[in-house]
Amino acid sequence: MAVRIVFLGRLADLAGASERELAAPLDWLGLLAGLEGELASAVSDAKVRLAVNGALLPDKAVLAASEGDEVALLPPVSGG
Amino acid sequence: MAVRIVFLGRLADLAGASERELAAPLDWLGLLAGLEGELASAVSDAKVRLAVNGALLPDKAVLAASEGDEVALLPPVSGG
Amino acid sequence: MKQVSLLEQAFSPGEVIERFTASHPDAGGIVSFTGQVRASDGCEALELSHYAPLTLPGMDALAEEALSRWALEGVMVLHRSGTMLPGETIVLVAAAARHRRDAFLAADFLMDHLKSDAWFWKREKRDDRWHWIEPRETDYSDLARWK
Amino acid sequence: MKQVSLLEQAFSPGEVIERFTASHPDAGGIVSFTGQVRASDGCEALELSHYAPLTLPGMDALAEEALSRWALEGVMVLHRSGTMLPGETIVLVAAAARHRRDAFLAADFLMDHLKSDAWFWKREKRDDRWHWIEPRETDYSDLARWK
Repeated sequence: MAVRIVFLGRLADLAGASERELAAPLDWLGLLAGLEGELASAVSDAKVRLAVNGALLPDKAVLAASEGDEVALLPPVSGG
Repeated sequence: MAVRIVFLGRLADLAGASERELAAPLDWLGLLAGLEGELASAVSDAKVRLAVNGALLPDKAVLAASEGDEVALLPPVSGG
Repeated sequence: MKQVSLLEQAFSPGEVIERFTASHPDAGGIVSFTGQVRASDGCEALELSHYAPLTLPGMDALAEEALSRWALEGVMVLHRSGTMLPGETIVLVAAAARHRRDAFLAADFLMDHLKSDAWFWKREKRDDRWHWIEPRETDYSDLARWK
Repeated sequence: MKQVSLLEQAFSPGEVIERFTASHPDAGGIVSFTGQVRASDGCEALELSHYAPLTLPGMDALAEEALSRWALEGVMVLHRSGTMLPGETIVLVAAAARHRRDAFLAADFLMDHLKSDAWFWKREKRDDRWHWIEPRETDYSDLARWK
């Protein structure tokens, strides 16, 4: 198993898929290193939030994902 | 013919009817004089407005109704 | 589009809102307010009287003012008169706009004016006796927000 | 009463508002907001995606906050996801209250939060190409009113 990365909104377009997997364990720098240039740059935008297994992280730097975890990358929202 | 007086809201209760007639010509003091005590007192309340033939009067004192005119006595409203 | 009516019969607010919404396909947002006779409250019936030469023209002028103050695609003002039972709709206003804030403000404005600045007189039957209803203090202060 | 749903299929706002209204007989007033895909605008389709672990729980928390901030008899928050065509309803919120100001404020609050503070991502198809939509500046300033 690995860490499942879920891309939302325009990040899914940049990733070319709504999900992919990266090797565990995974921290914030490891996540960025695992993504290609334009996508890594978009993900590193301060407005992108992270959720691990459905719980929002207060700070991306505290990311510490293990095997089987789901990490969602959440760009600015727009509903209604 | 005479002047038709239309009572709205609680004034209709006090008058015992929604309409009555008073002799023309009719001014504000004549109108009050033509109504019985409790009704005259209610009508003279500053919050009661007057309309002649569907047009509001800016000031009750300017009332000058002729034969065939309709004078409406309009207490404070409450809708919705 | 402007729709202003004084109705003598009970009507179904959802159907009217559905038609209003469907007839404004260019509006991004529709706000509606429905006022109804409360079921629990001891109110057995509500009666709204009006004065024909003033009431509908006044409602129409109010709708026109809403259209002139906000960027609306359409506005609707329906008001019952006569005797209503608990659960019946008393008033229905709706505003359709490209942007939701205009629609919210217009519906709010219309209701504040219908409550205490339109030609209606309202009384309630309680314990088999009729009681005239005056606007609440907050109705007057709500109205003053638009001056 | 609280009703919060994420819907995959088109629905008719009038019917839903009618049921909501009828199920709150003690509310004097019901405010609803319906957001729909505009017909004229060059938008061929709208797509709303969401993130299941966050979206519905977030909508539910929002409805709870509205219930705690205003004196409401009930609140409803319905939001579509998936692909919508012009004329289809995107969002429907409603608030039922004894006094109309509570219902207006709650509906306004719910919409401001759904627009720019709920877990949805929106894109529009124009000229056969998809474009991501970000909230407008006014959406953020509208949201800031409630802090």
